[in-house]
Amino acid sequence: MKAQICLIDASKCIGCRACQAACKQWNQLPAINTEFTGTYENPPQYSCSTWTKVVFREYNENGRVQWLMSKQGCMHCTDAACKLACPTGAIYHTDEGTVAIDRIKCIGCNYCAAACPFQVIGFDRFTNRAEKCTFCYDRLVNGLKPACSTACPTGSLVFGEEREIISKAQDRVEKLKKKGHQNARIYGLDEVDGTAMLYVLADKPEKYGLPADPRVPFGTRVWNAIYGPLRVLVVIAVGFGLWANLTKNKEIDKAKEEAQKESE
Amino acid sequence: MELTRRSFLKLAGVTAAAASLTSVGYGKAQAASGERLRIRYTQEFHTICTFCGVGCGIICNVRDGVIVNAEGDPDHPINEGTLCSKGSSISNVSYVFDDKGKPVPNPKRLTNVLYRAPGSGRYEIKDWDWALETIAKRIKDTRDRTLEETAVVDGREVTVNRTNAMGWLGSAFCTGEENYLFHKMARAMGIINIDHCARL
Amino acid sequence: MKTSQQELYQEEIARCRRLYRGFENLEPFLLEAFQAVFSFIESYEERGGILEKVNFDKRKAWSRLKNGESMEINPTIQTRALVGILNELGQAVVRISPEIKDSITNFQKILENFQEKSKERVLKEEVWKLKELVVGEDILARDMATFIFTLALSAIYRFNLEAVSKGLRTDLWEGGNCALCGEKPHFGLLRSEDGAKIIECWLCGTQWNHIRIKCPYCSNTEQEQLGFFTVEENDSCRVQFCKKCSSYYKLFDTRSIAGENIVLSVHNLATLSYDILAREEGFKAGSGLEWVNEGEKLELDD
Amino acid sequence: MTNHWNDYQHSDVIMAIGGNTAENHPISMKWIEKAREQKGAKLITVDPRFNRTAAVSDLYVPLRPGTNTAYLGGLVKYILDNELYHKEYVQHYTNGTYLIEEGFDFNDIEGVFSGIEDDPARNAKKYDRTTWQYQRDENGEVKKDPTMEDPNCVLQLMRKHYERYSIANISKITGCPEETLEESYELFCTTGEPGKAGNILYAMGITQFTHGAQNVRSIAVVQLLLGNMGMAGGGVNAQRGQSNVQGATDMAILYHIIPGYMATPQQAAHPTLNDYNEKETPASGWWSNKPKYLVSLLKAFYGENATPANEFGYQWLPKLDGRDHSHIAMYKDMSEGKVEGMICWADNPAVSGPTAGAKRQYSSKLKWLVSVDLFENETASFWKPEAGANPEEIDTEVFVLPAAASYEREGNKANSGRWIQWQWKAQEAPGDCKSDLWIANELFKKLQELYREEGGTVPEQITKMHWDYDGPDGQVDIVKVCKDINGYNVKDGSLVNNFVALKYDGSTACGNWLYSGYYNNLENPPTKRRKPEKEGIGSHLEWAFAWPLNRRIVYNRASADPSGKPWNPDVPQVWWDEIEGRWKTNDVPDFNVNIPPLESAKTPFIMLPEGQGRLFSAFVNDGPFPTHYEPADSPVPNLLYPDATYNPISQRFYEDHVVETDEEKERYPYVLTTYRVVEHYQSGIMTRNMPWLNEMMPELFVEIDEELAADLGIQNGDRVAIESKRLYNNGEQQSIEAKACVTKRLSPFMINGQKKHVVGLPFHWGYMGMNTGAVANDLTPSVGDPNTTIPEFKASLCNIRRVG
Repeated sequence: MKAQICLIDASKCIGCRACQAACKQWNQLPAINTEFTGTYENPPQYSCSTWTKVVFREYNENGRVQWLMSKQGCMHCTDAACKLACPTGAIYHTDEGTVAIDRIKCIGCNYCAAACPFQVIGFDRFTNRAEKCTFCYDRLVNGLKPACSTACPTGSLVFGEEREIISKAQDRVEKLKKKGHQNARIYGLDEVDGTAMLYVLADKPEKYGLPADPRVPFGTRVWNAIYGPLRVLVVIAVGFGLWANLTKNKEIDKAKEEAQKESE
Repeated sequence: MELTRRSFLKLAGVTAAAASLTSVGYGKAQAASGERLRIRYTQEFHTICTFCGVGCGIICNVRDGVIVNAEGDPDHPINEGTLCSKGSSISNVSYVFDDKGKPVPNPKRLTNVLYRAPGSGRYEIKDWDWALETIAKRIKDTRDRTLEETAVVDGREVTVNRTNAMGWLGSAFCTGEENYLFHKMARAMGIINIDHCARL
Repeated sequence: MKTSQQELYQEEIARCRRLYRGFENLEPFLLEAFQAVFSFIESYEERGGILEKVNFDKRKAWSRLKNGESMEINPTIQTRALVGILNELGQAVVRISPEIKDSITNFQKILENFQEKSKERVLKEEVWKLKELVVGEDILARDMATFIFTLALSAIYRFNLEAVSKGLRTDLWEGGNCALCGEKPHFGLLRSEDGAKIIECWLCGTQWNHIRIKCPYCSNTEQEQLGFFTVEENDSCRVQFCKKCSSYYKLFDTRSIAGENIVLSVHNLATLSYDILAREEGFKAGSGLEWVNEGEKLELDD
Repeated sequence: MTNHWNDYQHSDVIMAIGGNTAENHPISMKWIEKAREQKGAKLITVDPRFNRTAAVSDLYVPLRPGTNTAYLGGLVKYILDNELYHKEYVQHYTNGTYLIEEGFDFNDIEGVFSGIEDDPARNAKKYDRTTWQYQRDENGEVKKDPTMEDPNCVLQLMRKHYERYSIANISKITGCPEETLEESYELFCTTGEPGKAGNILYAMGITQFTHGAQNVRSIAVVQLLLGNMGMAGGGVNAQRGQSNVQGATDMAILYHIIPGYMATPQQAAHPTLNDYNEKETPASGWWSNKPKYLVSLLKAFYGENATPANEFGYQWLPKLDGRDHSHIAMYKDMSEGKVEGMICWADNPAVSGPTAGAKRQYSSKLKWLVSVDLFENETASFWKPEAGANPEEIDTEVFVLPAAASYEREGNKANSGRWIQWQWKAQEAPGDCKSDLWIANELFKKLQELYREEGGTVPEQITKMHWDYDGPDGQVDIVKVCKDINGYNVKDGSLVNNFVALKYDGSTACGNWLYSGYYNNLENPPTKRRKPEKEGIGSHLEWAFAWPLNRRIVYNRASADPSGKPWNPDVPQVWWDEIEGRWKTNDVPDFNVNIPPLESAKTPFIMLPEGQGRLFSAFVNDGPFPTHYEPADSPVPNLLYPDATYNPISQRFYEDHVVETDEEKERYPYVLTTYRVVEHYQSGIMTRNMPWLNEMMPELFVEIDEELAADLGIQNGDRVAIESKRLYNNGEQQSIEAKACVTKRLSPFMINGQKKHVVGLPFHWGYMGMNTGAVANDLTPSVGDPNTTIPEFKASLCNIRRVG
């Protein structure tokens, strides 16, 4: 059970991307070079330096235009596929109920990214590491709201005590239904046993680019079931992985330095 | 100190706690250089966001004369502590973050007076005195040659004291006081080509 | 309500344990002290009558605050109850550090003859006189006396005035001193939603919104003269200072203190070390509460 | 803005027309959302693009760029036909009852009013306004018909004028479906009911047209008819794009005015101070005080050198030659070598001006150019290869002066709500950066020095200018400037309380009468006030200072009925207390509280000579009633007036700028509109140097509807070339490039049976800084509105094609 969660009221999102900027600023994630690909949405995919972004979707159903915008990123599932998929136990639930990746244990096998039903785990070949939204765990334990919800000007992102948030969400859905949004609904309450990101959607999840029925891939469960007993092996794997990682990182750093030299 | 006057703070180990907060050698360092070792001093300043005409309030936290944080001003009636994406990244004008997440001065920010000579392909760095002196000379030269003192309007001579040879663009980034001075000096030079962002 | 309040205080103390360095020695004092005060008041038969009833016309209060005048209430206190609580507190302190038994015994003597001499009910001012006497007679150290007396008084006030102070339109109040009792504040908080500065009266617990960059004592708004310092490892307690009147008060940044219903008075006691620092930095308590003794020095372990 | 941001919370219906508020003023959504949450307010978005505001609004009304007057005209007709206007309000507070001269007429074929004549000087038309005047009786009193039945009364003339603006016609012109039009009209007209407040907020999507002023007039007319002026939650609200564009305008960084919205002297009309006062001072209304303000301004300008003997230095003020001198004209003169020096204070016309490409070339005709900015901008570096120029061929001297950022200097900034707020300085500027105040002060001191030493042409004009802003430390002292602006008594230098204290005899000096009172004491100047609100309706009277006289909602007399009862008792601005027999207020009253209500009810619009709202205005250059004209670059003829095309009075500077012939209309078949995105700011010179914002909006893009994209074989992300007549030079067509954004948010418009496509282009990009791109304004024409000469950015014609 999660103590505090974040409401994402997509019906109030104006896509100003204050949240996206705030995330980069707080977590000191470098800006990456992007290019315009035909949508306002940018960067194109999640990566080690992009943990959250506003997803833009447009529709024109017989003349009725919709521009649906919503902040997306790790959902911090209760039944977390990534956690099950991780061979080294690097992914775990924090005492705040969020899902975190242990950088040391992570061997960059990329299974989690593959298993994630929301496809929000960034995998960086360069550093060979998986990274994602931490729900600003550092702020959380110090009583601060996550950076994104602090920044939001329209009240689309609201962070708070779970019970309040849920009732707030229900009120909003009622309001939207009254306004004629037939498909308005809460998303993230029952999905994968509940997520720390609770959405209020004015329309079907698919239309926001969210999976209609997110599940832990069957394969992952089986795999985890079989794999469970064999942790001993994993430890060795981890050891090896770590070593591999370290050496790789060294090479990378060297490469970076050289690259810089050339550029100067 | 005799038993009866035992200080509460000492009993409760508060003095020790205080000392531990300020780290070993705090007292000495203070004596030595008056410097605070581990206590972080911060000042807060109000400013108005420079983007758009809403006029949101921003509180800048300044340490050692440098902005370390800029957040929405909770007392401000318009934005009540919130900001938009441009507003919250306003300190980017001074600092950007490198790929290690370290703040470095914005590399593109102008910090020198630059001068480009006729036909030259580059800027050279100059000092203020030279620049102001030279600009004043250019203005005077142009004005003295081009100022119309009088004009004849249907047979009648009218004092006009104007020059059409200089253009003057003020700005909505500048404060009211600055724009007031801009207007005053422009009219003093006889300039009639005056405009700013209100039209653009 | 009240018993749950006691639990509240205990939880708060636990929270402070996590937050503030070097709190462990102070903790037992606070636990004992609060225990003592609460249980006394709980078990006291006329607990309602400890403090004189306060009631005023809401509309009058409204216009009065709007015009910038504090209510300045000064209810009388039942002498017997006051002395009782002070006694309890004295014993509480002894339980933790037996070595000051004698001074506490003297303290109790003074209390007895105070009770004999004075009327059935006394005013705040007389209580302060009593404190001065205790200190002057060299019976308790100044900070000890401050600890005991402020705790007693604030307990009495808060216990009886909660409803009143909640009912007050403090949104109209922009003064630096308490809208209800007129005391100068010693601490406040930064609200987690928006970072607004909320000051809490140490005595009656009334809370009001105060302009963030403004000195509550001399109303100075010169931004160059106002600032605060925090301690590197923990910025949940800010010591706000004003260079004009060279006084300080403490703000607790609830944006970095986890959880709801924070009891500021506990945080205030838990951060007395910050008061020492403030003194070291050359500021005096704007509230006039003498938490730190003259010549109280840091114990530098070198 | 006649109202202010916090006041949005009181609106019942909010219409965002020609302004994308969620995109460009995100915090405004805080107050709009509040109105929706608390009182179920409705938000209507009227825009060519389904923009970010439309995405969250209750009703979206698509509109072909440049047809706002038609849309609003349709609304006016709807109001009149269905008798939805606020009768009592119109009767008492507007000139709806006034009778107009018999000779007044409108030609339905040519689409022009009576009095049209040629204006060879501008090679356009102009109006002789004698037939536009009010009928007056022998005492000079305006004739009125309270019943508003007389065929010559304004309301009846208005009915006649708007006959053609039927929903069917408007739909054909705008391309908006009839039912959507009707729905939006119906919804907004609910605010005609007494006590309800309708809020129309707009930005450059209304003003930047050859008929921009008429668009704004249309809004005013609608708001007057529905009784929304002076009301909390109502008003005509221009959302300003920059933090101090309001202030810069108040300080008259515009050729045609001097501080405080007084006209710049004209050589023909105002040879002497007396001529000026006679011609510029109306008999009634607040402006009858103008001479006091002018003399006080001259005293502030020329100090002790301004005496009654020398007309207070009036002759030192440069006089205009009757020509336009706005920035389009300035650049035209530059192209002809008439302008040889230019000073740009944090302004970047090489990106933000119309036909910017040509402008950059004209710049090479300059002898010298001074640019003051935070970053190296396109205007300063027009000579660089990046700009496609060859430095060797360019002899312009360029001075680039590094400025301080907003939080590196102090001063006042006036927001859209006219709040003059103080901006404190938080840190020192880096390196050699200096505040513009310092630069201006030092530069002018040097200039005065030069003229004192060497003399020159009319040196007095410079040397007699009162310039004493140095503090004890020899650096500029801003407080001295504040005193100058606020105004002071000449004999003892004491600050005046407000502009009521200003005199004609030269005993007071005041740099800007509107700002008088903003710094009327040194201890706690109103502009620095930060007190929480007490009124309970969001007036915040003790927060900063709002001009004029700290008034938050102007014309607030109109918020109560003639007897003084507020139309909306829930949020009263002012109300007459029967018992005490005096006015009670939640705002600074905009009328004389010492005269009985029924008296002040006669002049609720105190700034106008007639004292009443103008449904009909003879003071607008292009007609007393807003009239639908096509944009200069229009794909279709004017449906309402066969012989009319675009505004006949409008400012045209270049023969070859506008698409005229059918052949050209085929060459440039698509309507181009420019706009901004939230991630970038104006000419982008700040935000394109902010990495996080660049990451989100990395490149210039062009928005194209799917149907058009399919026709032209353009895929999302393709490189697209955009061409316009402005880039067609001596038989050769140039173009700019952008990435394609094929979107469902744009759809073709059915204009009178023809399908027309709209193409959208943000204008933030240029060739300098971290993030570079083509300059959108290379495409836009240099034509302007006849009243303001604001360029027509928002609607022009272009062609697009896939590159490679």
